[in-house]
Amino acid sequence: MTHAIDIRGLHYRAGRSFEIPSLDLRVPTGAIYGFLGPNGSGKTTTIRLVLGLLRPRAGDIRVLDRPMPRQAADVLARVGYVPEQPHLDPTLTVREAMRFQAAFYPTWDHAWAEELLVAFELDERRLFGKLSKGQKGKLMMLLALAQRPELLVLDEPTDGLDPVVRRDMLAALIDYVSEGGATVFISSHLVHELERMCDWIGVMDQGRLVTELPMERFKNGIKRLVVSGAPPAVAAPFSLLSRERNGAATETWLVRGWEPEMHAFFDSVGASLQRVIDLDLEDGFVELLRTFRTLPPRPEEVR
Amino acid sequence: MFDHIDPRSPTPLYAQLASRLRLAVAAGELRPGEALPSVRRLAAQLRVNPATVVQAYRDLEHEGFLEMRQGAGTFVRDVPTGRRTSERIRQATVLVRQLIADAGRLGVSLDELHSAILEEMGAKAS
Amino acid sequence: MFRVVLYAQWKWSRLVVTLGTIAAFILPALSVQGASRDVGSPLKAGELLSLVQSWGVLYPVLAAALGLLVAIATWAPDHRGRHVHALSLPLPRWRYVLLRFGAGVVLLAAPAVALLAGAVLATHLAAIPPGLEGYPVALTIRFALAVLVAYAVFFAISAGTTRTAGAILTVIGGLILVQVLASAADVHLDLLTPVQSILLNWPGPLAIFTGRWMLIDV
Amino acid sequence: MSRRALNLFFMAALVLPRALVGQHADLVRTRADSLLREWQQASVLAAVQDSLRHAADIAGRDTVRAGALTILVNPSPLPIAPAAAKAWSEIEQFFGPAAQWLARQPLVIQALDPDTTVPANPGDALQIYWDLNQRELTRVLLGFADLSGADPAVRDWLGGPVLPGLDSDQRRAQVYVALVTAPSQAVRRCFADDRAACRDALSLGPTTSDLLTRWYGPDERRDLATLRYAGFLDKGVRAREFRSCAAGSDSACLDLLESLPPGSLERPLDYAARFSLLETAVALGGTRTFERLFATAPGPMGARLAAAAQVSEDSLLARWRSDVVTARPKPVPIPPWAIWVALGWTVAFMTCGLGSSRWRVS
Repeated sequence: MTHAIDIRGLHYRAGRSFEIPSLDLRVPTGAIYGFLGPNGSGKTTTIRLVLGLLRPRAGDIRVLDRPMPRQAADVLARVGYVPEQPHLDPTLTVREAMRFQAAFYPTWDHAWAEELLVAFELDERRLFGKLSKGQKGKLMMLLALAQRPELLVLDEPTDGLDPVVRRDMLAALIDYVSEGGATVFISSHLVHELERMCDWIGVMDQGRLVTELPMERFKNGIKRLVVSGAPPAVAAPFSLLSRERNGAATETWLVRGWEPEMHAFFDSVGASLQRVIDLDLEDGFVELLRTFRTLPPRPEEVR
Repeated sequence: MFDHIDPRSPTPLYAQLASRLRLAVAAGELRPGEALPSVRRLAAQLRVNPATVVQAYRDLEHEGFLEMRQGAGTFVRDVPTGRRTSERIRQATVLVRQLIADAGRLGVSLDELHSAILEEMGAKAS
Repeated sequence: MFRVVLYAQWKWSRLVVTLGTIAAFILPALSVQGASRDVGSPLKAGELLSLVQSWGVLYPVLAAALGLLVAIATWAPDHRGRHVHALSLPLPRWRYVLLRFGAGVVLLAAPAVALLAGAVLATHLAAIPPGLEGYPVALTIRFALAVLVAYAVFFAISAGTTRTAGAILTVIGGLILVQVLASAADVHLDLLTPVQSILLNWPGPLAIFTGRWMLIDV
Repeated sequence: MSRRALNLFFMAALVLPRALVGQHADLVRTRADSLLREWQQASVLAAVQDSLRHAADIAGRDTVRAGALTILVNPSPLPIAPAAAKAWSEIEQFFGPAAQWLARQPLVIQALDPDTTVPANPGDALQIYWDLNQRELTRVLLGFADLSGADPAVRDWLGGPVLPGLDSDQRRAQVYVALVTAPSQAVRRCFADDRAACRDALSLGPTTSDLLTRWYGPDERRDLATLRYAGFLDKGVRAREFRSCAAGSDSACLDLLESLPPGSLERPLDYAARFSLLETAVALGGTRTFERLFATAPGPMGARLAAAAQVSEDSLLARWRSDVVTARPKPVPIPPWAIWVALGWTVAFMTCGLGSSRWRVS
């Protein structure tokens, strides 16, 4: 199974408000796939479609090599899900919530669940409703991990949590992934966290997938060039996202698909490349979105 | 040892990790034969992708600093002292090259740079 | 799996079920008070029948209340979490609904059994004049069916999203509105009685509730 | 002004002065005399008016005969002929030859258009809308086939009209309930198969002085006196006796009840019970029962009915009691198939719960 999640030509619409016209998204097995996108870009909807909570109008979704939502029941047994809003029943205590969840997942690992309970310092007798936001997050992660899933779908699991809680949760996640080779599909706004962990990045905006690249190619692919003496129109080997003049002498170009050997191009057009500025994931993401919204969408050269 | 791993820097994490390890071995922080943390534990500790740690360990194994014994873990190899000094010199040249590039950007001439270095070293020596 | 669903449901509705069970046990005894053997002059048949009948009206009320409250307790957490948790569980939706329903029915068995015990005890203790007889089992069967039907009705309504519940209420509201308008414009149009007769007479759903609930009868 | 209204006026005029009995007795007497003269004159006028209306009713109607049943009805879409025939067959089957008496009592029907007319002054004619179907019309006709005139004694014993027996099973079930619940020791003993008690309860024997004590036990008598007839008894000279009866003295209660005007004390069983006995007599005696009954000499009804049914009074009562006991109404009114209907609805509503939000995470 090459891809844990394989979405082809997905079309979904909820009333008039929001629509995913057509989405192609593929998460390689064993990868830690970061799913970036501004609020309201359809991340949570996509995740719910992947989990079979929502039914698409058209398109083909295969999760763990099974069609969804037709075989949702079997697939969900092997998927750990941490939703954006904790959805457990507030009147159950932590222990009861664990016992409840354990009954539904054949691969539940009781020993490890207890380990995580201690690691996360959760009081098993407290009601779920009375837990703090961080504790709830940790419990949701515990429940998702303890079932030893093949695929973890995490919808902004650590957003709004304090660094200590985040550290514990992500450490447990990485620990599990590195042990079993599970696939992680994680959406988050904490870009630098994704930067550390993810080896794949998918960016979504306004219901469309902007790009989907390995982390290295995504980060190295986007550069800011300080150029002087360049002619107005230029046909470059890379895709020029934007050109801004700063001061008389130099311009700043934002480019994508940059390769080091492209220095020669500037000599050929009689311009001089002064500096190549690297962007971190956050800048790259922001710039990408900014330009993506201005440029008309055109088929991306993917992978 | 791995405290200032910076995911935002352009150099990939595995490279940063590898250079930290190389430095540690060179500087003698990691003595020969010492065991390194397992991939799983280091990845969890640093919250980085396990593949990053594996790649760093493999690069260093390739360069002869470490050896990965199947099932037993990863250990520091006995690196001849000459190798360690040449590594240190290499690190120094990298630092200097970075220094010169920055100075150029700031418009500081080489002589000024040279005299500043001597002065700093002089203060250190006395 | 059923055990945990049952436990969770018990935790939500244990107050309602315990109160219901106690009420179901003492109701028969209440309905024959004053007719017990040791009281001086035992009640005459006529008085006993009217006493039993007046208390009898509480059985359908208890049944409906139990059905309603347990059904609400069943779906409340799901509604609060907007069904995401339920849908993310690895079992088909119909099995989940079946588990929920089954758990509710098991919980509602308690009041029914309590009623049987109470009724048998009451008919045993009461001095029943000749010609009258106690019907504890028949009454319990009827009560159990009433609780089941009530539970099922409210289960269906509260299982639906607020939209479906809204739809049902608008239909009912519409009917009443049309009826009021019709009678205001004195158009001879009677909607409510046919609807009522469909619902309340056999084989309508609510027919089990109508009629006399007699622990002791001719 | 119809005769009834006239009577009321006269009664009021008489009763009112009695309240002033303490003052000017002679004034009251002259007043009463003048009223008497006025009343005689008015009643002559009323009689004349009635005969006039009666004549008007007859004119313009056609007569329909079925056996002894003669019906005068104005032309209308009412299915009068078939209904009358059906009614007559039932009447004859129940009353036998005695039904011929009905010929003397023609029934005048004023058929009305249900959409337009509102029944105006009732007069003597039976006013019915002509949208009745044949079955309903037959029941109406049967409702008026009253043979009380043939033997007033039977009517008095029954305490209601002598009509052909309809829905006898339903009536017997009603009688069973009465037998079990009536607050009277005679009825309870009759239920426990004591023939003599049944005779008393159905007031078949002569009204002897101790009948009251046989009908009702001591506490039942007290309830009757202090609750049922309190309105009549707790007044004037008997108030003291009423209080002692309420306090529990049985003899006081007995005197009170005996002081009630004859026939006003309610009998332990009702019209339905006595009529079911009549039906049993017909069942035993066959179609000529009523003929023989009307022919028997006046006396206690028990003997007359037994003679009419040509059986001993004892076996008549035994048969009547067993008929009533077997007609015991079903206890809890849910038929067995109702259980499956209820379960069916339960499953139906449960499956409704399915479609809730399978695909719409609200």
